[in-house]
Amino acid sequence: MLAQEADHLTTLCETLSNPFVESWKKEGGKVIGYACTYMPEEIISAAGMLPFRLRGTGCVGTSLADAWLTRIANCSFARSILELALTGEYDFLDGVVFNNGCDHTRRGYENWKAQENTPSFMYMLPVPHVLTDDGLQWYREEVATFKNTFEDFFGVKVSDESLKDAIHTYDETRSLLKQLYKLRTQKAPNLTGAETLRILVASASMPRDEYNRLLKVKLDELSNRDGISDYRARIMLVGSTNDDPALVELIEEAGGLVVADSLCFGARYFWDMVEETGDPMDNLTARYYYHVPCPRMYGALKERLDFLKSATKEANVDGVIMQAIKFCDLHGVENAMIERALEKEGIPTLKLEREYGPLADTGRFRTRVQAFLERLGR
Amino acid sequence: MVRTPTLWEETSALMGGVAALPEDVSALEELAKGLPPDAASLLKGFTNPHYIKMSITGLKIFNTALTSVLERRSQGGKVAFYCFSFPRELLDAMDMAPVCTEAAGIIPVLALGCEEYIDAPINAGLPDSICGGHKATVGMIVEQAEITPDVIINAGPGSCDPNAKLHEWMAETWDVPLLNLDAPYYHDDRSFRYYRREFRRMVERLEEINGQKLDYDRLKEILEDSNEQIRLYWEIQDLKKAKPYPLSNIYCVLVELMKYIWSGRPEAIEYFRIARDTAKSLVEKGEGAFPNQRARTLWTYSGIYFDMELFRWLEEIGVAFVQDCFGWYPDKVIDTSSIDTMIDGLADRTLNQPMTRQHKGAWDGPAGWAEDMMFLARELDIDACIYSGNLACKQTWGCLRLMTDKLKNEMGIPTLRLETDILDKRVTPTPVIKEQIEEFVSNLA
Amino acid sequence: MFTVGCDFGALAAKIAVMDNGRMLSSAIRGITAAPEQVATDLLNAALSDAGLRAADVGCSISTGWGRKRVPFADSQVGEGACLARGAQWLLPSTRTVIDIGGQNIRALSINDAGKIVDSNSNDKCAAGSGRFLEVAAEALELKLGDMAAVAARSRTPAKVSSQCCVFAESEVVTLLNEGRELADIVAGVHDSIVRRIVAIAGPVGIKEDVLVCGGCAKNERLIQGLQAHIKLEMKRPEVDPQLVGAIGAALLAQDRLRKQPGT
Amino acid sequence: MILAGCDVGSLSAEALVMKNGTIIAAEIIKVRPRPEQSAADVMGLALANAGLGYSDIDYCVATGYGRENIPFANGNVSEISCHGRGAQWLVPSIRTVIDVGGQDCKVIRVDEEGRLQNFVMNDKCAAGTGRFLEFMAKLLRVGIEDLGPSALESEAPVSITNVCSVYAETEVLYSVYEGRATADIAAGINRAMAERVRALVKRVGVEEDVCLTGGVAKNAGVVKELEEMLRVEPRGLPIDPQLVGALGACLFANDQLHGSGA
Repeated sequence: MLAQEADHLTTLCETLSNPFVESWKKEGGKVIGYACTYMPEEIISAAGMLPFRLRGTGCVGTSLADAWLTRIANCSFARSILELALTGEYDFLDGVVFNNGCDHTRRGYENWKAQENTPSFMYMLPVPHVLTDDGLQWYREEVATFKNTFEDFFGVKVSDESLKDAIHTYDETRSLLKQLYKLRTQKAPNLTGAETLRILVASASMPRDEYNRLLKVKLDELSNRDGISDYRARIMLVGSTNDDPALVELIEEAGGLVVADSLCFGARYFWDMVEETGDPMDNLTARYYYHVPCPRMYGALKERLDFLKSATKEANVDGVIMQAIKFCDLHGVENAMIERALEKEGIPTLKLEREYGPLADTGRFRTRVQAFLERLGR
Repeated sequence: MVRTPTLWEETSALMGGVAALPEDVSALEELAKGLPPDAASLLKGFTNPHYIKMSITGLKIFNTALTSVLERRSQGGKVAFYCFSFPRELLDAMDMAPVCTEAAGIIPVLALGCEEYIDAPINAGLPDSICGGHKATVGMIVEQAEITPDVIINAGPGSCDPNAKLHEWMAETWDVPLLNLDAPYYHDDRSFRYYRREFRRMVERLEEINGQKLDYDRLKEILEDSNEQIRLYWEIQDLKKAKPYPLSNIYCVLVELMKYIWSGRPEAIEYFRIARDTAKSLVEKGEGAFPNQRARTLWTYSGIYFDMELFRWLEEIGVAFVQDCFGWYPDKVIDTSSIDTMIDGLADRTLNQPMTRQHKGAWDGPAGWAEDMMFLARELDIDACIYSGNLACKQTWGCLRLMTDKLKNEMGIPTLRLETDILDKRVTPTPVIKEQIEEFVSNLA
Repeated sequence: MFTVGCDFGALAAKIAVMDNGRMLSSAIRGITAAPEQVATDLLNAALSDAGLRAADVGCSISTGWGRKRVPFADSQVGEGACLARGAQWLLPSTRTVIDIGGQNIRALSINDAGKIVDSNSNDKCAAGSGRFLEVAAEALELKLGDMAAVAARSRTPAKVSSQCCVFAESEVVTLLNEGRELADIVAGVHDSIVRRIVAIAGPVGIKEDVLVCGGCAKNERLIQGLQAHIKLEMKRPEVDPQLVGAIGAALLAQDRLRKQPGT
Repeated sequence: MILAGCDVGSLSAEALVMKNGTIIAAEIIKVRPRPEQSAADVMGLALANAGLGYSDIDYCVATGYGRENIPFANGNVSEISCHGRGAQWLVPSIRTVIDVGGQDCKVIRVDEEGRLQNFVMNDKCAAGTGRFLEFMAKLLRVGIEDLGPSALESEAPVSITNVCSVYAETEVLYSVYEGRATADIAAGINRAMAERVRALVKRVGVEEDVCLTGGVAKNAGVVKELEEMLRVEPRGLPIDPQLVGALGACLFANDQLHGSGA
């Protein structure tokens, strides 16, 4: 029974909304969408609401969104989210919080906000683009302003105690996900990269207590499962955001087991813990500000490369696949720098440009992945 | 060992003829005849007879600015690369050799074409969606290491991802310090206070790198010159309101260039003075800078630079290039009474640089793209907008619909949407652009 | 007062002969020779249909891609203005024109007075134009004219991302490999074109009435697809939808004659 | 021992049969709508040529776009690896292979044993692919193979500025109508094509020796332009350059039969 329930963790990613969200709503709960790993979800959770990470799942084309974010210059992931908003798929949200993560998401938010029918609470929580003490202070103030506005709007109060509880719950998730990540880096990993992604996407789509409970069951089940050893090569996947298991499945069907990543629906999401003693807002903001940085944090390449290199070692990676969604310059340029750094250390890399989800041209993607695996001699 | 900066020198050598040019259109045309197509079409952009004096002053700066950096370096000045939205006066005051990253590539592109260099960054593994403003520069670096920086400054990361990322890439390539000044999302007192602290930290780092303290007397001297330039700029902004339009279209293009590569220097001040005088005398006579004017246009992004002749052609079809976003410098005169007022003044000015100002925050926020463009459209009595559609610009493409709707619905001003690379003529060639502008303008009537 | 409008496109040339708000004759021809020759032949055909001689024509206006190559034109006018004029004459309530040609898609928003207030087109990439359909038809060994009918049989259209006209072929082949039904693939090709058109038309602000013209307006599947996406009725002119620009040009020629005193 | 390689691309399909390390039959056909049809047709021809039947094949590897859908193949290898392997086997000094196929352009770097070292492949659109040339050849009413020789006579190539194949088509069309000499148009096409290929080559860099494979390698005009642009002299291949992928597949068939390699 429990094991069956735990299967939800691997299927929630297939639809935008899900039974958990629906019953949450039915019980009068509010759902708040958010777009980026620089958004401290704990605040939403501590207010008794459900944070739901925005995805492009189920989008079959972006014709409506393309009239706002253009297909000649803007990212297909951002366009897919906007399309779902424009077609009413996100009507279940009571509010949306964006960060100025990149040019595309920023503008995606603004175009959404300009529509007639939007969730009643639309908020932009800007994050500095550099990692400095002053920047942390700025971010701390921004998060506090968000918290106040949010509390006022919804008539709720997020106490220090409830915030500490939420942090504790989220930290539990993070340590559980680290255990999961460990299973995947073994010599014969207990789960595929696609499964890992599925489980991660679920974390951002359902109530957290429930998720932690199921994740423990899942971890139990996975660690008793036979390890996978019939793969051709161990791959690390880096680059643009991805919530679509099909991308990872493409690589794994060709024989490349994805054993590590530094994606924002991946290791970067859960890697760093929040300090639980002391002022919860200070702890929370420090963690979200300094967590494994996204390429949008300028001047933090070293931190990112350090994370990447240690991850390749830990997971004993044969090759790194770097992908970027078309027009994603943050990852596009970052990938060029990663390529240079890794190839210098003798780690083979493959650089791919892709479109998100339904817009992908899988045949061409597959050919390149296969050739890369052949290059790895596997 | 220092390698020969061939591209810059080539440009300078090719255009060397401008140094001795008399203030005479036919002499300019004669010089153009002997040049290869790219350089010739560049010169032809400067042939408005009323503005020949201003044009030649501008061309001379165009021609010597980059090579003069090499001179400064040979005298021991540290080379500082900076993204265009930065007051270069500070670097002058520190006796550094300032190189505007965008101009470093743009200038040779305009004179030489340089397609090979434009393509080189892609060969270096960068995505081809990066900005044409950087492609040639990066190309030169990859292909021949034209000049290497000792430090790189980016004063507005967050206002443009490809821009900030490219500066990061360059810093990583040469392993030199990258000074990012975090431009906050808002445009309020708190933001300016935050940014002033950022700016001060940068000055300290520059002093370390440069091995000497900033000479405040020298800064004062330079800023006073620069203030003079700002006063002239505002006078001209006022003259722009006149009908018929009293400035040559090339004025706006050169404003940008002056700001990027020569701001605050005597030749630049001279440039603005001549422009002011010429415009003033035309306004007094009730004349326009060119005949048969039929549309006053606001370019909501920038102009299109790979073919400067386009600006002269616009004059020929009666279209005034009144303003563009990249030439909009809402600068204030800096109070030079103390060190603090100067540094704070520079910091404030930096946060108001084009692109940083309009795109660091919300498109419709204070000093955002919409506010600035609506203000300019109203202030300068604009008939139509042209969006030059640089394909690398995710920011503006991402809210273009919002912007055009606002201009259309609130002010009745139509916008022409072009799709170009403003520096790569192969993306959308001039004839195609001309055709679209012609049709757009004819539909305005 | 006879006038001629000639819309010289990249792939086809169209002509209309008008007499005081009445269309006397028209002709459409593929471009297979020097533009001057094609245009002259077209004029002769249309004039002889109308029983006129060249000398009877008061004014001729050319438009379209090759408008400067039409030897008999008294002047040239941009495509947008002609489409707007033609559309407004054919259907006065038109506020949005969507023109889907062989390689270009153009959308116009026009006001009550017939003035263009906004326009948008595909410049750099022909994805989503008629050419896309042609390439797909070729790859599937189908006749272009049969495509809409084949698509009509589909129940679950395939996904075609249409990044490039030329890649349409490989996408279609990949789908065949995956064992997808022919009808579903053809329907997918149509859907992808529809999405592209909607994306180009969207920015001008689509308002009713919407008039669809150009060669692809004859394709029923595309019209239905546009209706489903835009959720507005797509109207078509009573004449051949390829003629709207030429008619507009002839009307503009008429306007011009009226403005000249003594004619 | 009989080994077979089958390369089903987007424009053409090739089959090659080897007996004890020697090529005994090879065939090229235009593709049919379904890859399994193309594979069956072309392999049928090659086998008939060699006087063999399907049952005689000890091992067959498929490659190319349709590689996953060939019922008679025992395994599949990407065309990227196959072209590298095949070319290096033919001319052992080859380190860089430029393969311009129907809708892909790939630049492949191999080591001294034909193993894949690095590669790039076009991803944006069909500019710089065989399909581009095919589109253009059709307009000029000449075969792709004739675009080369006719261009060599040109002294004033027309310039083709559009990157999009469909728009380039219009440019070419109008050059035809304007009465420009076929040689000049063909030369313009070849130059445009070579420029697009060069852009890709630069991304992985060239290590000599270099060769060209795929249908476009047969176009002397493009080859000559590339030669000048890249300042290298490509090595000629002893077999039809379109067959290199199928040959590589055959060589991988040998590896796979003996339990090694990709």
